[in-house]
Amino acid sequence: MLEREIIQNRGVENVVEGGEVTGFRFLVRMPNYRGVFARLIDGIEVRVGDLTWPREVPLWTLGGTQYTLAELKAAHLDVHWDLDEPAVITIPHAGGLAPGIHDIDVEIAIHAPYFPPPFRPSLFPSARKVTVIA
Amino acid sequence: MLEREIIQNRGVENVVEGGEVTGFRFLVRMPNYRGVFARLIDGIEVRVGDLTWPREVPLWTLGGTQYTLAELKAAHLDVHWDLDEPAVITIPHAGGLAPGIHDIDVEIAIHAPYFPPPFRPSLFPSARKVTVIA
Amino acid sequence: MNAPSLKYGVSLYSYTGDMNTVLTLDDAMAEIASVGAAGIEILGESNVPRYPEPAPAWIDQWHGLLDRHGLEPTNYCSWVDIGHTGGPDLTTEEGVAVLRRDIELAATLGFTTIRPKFGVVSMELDPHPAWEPIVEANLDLAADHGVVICPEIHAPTPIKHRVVDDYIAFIERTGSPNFRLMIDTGIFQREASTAVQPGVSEEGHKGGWMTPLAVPMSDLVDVLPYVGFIQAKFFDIDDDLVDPQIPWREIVETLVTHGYDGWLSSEYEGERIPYRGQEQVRRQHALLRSLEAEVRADTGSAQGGQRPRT
Amino acid sequence: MNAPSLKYGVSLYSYTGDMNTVLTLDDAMAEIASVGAAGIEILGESNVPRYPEPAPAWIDQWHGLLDRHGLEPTNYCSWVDIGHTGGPDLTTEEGVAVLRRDIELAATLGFTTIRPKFGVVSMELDPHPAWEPIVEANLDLAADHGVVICPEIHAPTPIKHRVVDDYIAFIERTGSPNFRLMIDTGIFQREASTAVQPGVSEEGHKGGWMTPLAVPMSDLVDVLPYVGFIQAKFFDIDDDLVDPQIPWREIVETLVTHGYDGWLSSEYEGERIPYRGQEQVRRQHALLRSLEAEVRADTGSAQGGQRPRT
Ligand SMILES: [Mn+2]
Ligand SMILES: [Mn+2]
Repeated sequence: MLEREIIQNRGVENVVEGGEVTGFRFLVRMPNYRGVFARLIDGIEVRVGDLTWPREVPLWTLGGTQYTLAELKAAHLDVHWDLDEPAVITIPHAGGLAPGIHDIDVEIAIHAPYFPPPFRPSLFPSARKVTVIA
Repeated sequence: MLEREIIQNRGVENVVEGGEVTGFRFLVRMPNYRGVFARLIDGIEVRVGDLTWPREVPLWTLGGTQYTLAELKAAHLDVHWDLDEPAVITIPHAGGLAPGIHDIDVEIAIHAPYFPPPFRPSLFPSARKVTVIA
Repeated sequence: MNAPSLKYGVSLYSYTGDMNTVLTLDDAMAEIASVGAAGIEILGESNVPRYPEPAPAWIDQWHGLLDRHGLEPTNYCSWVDIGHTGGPDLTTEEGVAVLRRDIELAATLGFTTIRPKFGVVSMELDPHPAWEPIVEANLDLAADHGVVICPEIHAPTPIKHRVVDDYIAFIERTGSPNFRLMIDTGIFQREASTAVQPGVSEEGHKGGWMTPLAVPMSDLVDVLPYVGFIQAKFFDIDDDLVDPQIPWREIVETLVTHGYDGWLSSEYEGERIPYRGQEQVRRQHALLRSLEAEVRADTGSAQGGQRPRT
Repeated sequence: MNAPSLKYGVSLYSYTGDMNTVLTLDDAMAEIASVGAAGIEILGESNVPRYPEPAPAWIDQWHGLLDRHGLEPTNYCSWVDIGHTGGPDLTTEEGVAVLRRDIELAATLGFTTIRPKFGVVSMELDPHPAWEPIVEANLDLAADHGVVICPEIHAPTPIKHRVVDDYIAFIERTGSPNFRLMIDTGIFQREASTAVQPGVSEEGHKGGWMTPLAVPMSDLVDVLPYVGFIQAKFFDIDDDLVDPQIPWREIVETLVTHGYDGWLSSEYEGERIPYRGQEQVRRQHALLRSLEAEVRADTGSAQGGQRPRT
């Protein structure tokens, strides 16, 4: 089962590539009542303490493949974010996050074309304390 | 999955036997952190509105078999109440409960011989509004 | 002999937030069966794992669970996200393909109606004009699969509106029995709901759930012959089994009196507090059954033309 | 080459309330693996479906899940409910049979220690005197199965107490390596916990969690050669990664310095709020790893005798 919170407790960790910590990642479940094709995902804004990453920066992993936001939109009808599959959000950030407790704030943006244009995209904010283990 | 509440939403209903409504039943999950053999179950007190049934009255269904409290205690090591199996509590009550919303209050008593004798049995109270459908 | 009865179902939309967190599909079906409902409605993109291409094992599991819980698939909700303003849009051909794929998947899973939700081009929810060619291109396929395509009449669009007029004109022009209206009972809302919907702005709430549309029952009577499915939308049924928003007595009376024989499928849309959807659906079913019994007693319609529940 | 490390595990007791409601066994193992722990501890009567005779398919599933999540079974908690005052009690022979069955089940599931909790006969938690013949009758069986029987030293019983003296005398008399002590780190508690335990009366709370026992580390050092398992009991680690109740720095320092090579198995016992156990175990592991690194850096014990984590 997934956690009720959008930001999941499990899966918060630093990313190590070639012996270097190049960033961190965490899991978010779909915040909306419906799954969507990648074309409707408008990004995720992430804040940890004083640091902020705008919607265009975080990388998305869905179905085991990692995408930039631009790649996600281009994936059109080929990639689908399901309700039972959390997206892995990866933030490029040299050194990653220090071991310990951090406040993560996110805002996920998703288009719902059945809402009148002024109401798009839908914004789903979520915040949680998470723990990085050394 | 079971509901977090001890008294489950699902399974509240009147009991019909031979065309007569002879009582009602509902489900409770094990309120303690450990499962126990039937010999340690000390009964469940049930209150619905103004009506009360003392520990000796409710019938227990575990593993598909219905027991009185005395039968349960006599079952000794032959019947076990698991954490993943709610007990069906049946209250003999001619006419059952009227369709609609009712307040159910219970207190489940379970012996923990590893507590000093003055602290036995452990008492687990729980209350919930439940709905009977016609 | 069964007494005549409305056909009751439950949409998994009611359990939004609970699905995948505290409810498996198996649990959800057990819950639906436990309120005495016979039908299950789903959202394809939400409830089908690996949509749009579920594993064959999952399809087998779906049918096995239906059998085990004694449930019948009712409506399958789909989306045709044309009119997208945040990136490349769908072409009409792509829209046709999307709806085709959903009709085929819905039929594979045993559903008898499908609700495509189209992108809109106005504040009054006028659907993208491509809705008509997209539906028309799929009418024969729908007929082959025994599936009825039902666009949803949803607040703030009332029944007396060009959107509905256009759908009815389409039914009359094509003569197809595979296109009908879906009524969302939110259009009958009489009081504001304070329930907050994730992802919807304050303005969105003001224009939607906080502004009761209060469509009169006579409008429902007028279009009832064209209605293929009803979503029993509601927000909150209180501790006295009273629904302050939706006039269930009038709705049930209208449906019984006029011999509606389609599904009435619970769609809880109140606060998304864990387990609340399950409690509220149970309350709604207690309320609807008692109202139906009263109405049938009052109107002597127990011998009406309704099919018995199977 | 792996750095030396304490062997970390997690008890499913930490997820009490979450198990079967928001966590399947599969989920729980994923959670444990995700904190970098290598071991899983269970409660037989709580976590084995259809205890004491799980279905063969479940046993297969158990081993499959261990493999998938890369986890090793550590300790199996059992109970010998002798001294029951609310109905017919167990005979010593029945007590022997209960423990025998649990040792066999623990071994089938791959566990290497078992903690039998005996009924008590005093406010100081003196175990029922039949503990000794019941254990003794099972020592050979335990040896055959490679299982070590570990009674738990749990508050309000300190280490300097006749209960522990009796256990140590038993070890020395029998010379068996299959009987050792289990330390529950609640005995080192320095501040009261306000966490409420379901089923425990107000008086029970006053006599238990609200009265820190504060056993000194030197007492642990004295019995460490007899210790077969440690349950890392805790209640609340705050937002600054500080545990106000349990002196983890001293505990880790003592274990590292004296070369403890058994398991340290998380046992969260704070408020049973959904998901909190999972968050708290993650905090505890972040805290323990950083303390261990600090202690090893301070004491230069990185070349100590600890086995690398496997
Ligand atoms: Mn609807
Ligand atoms: Mn313990």
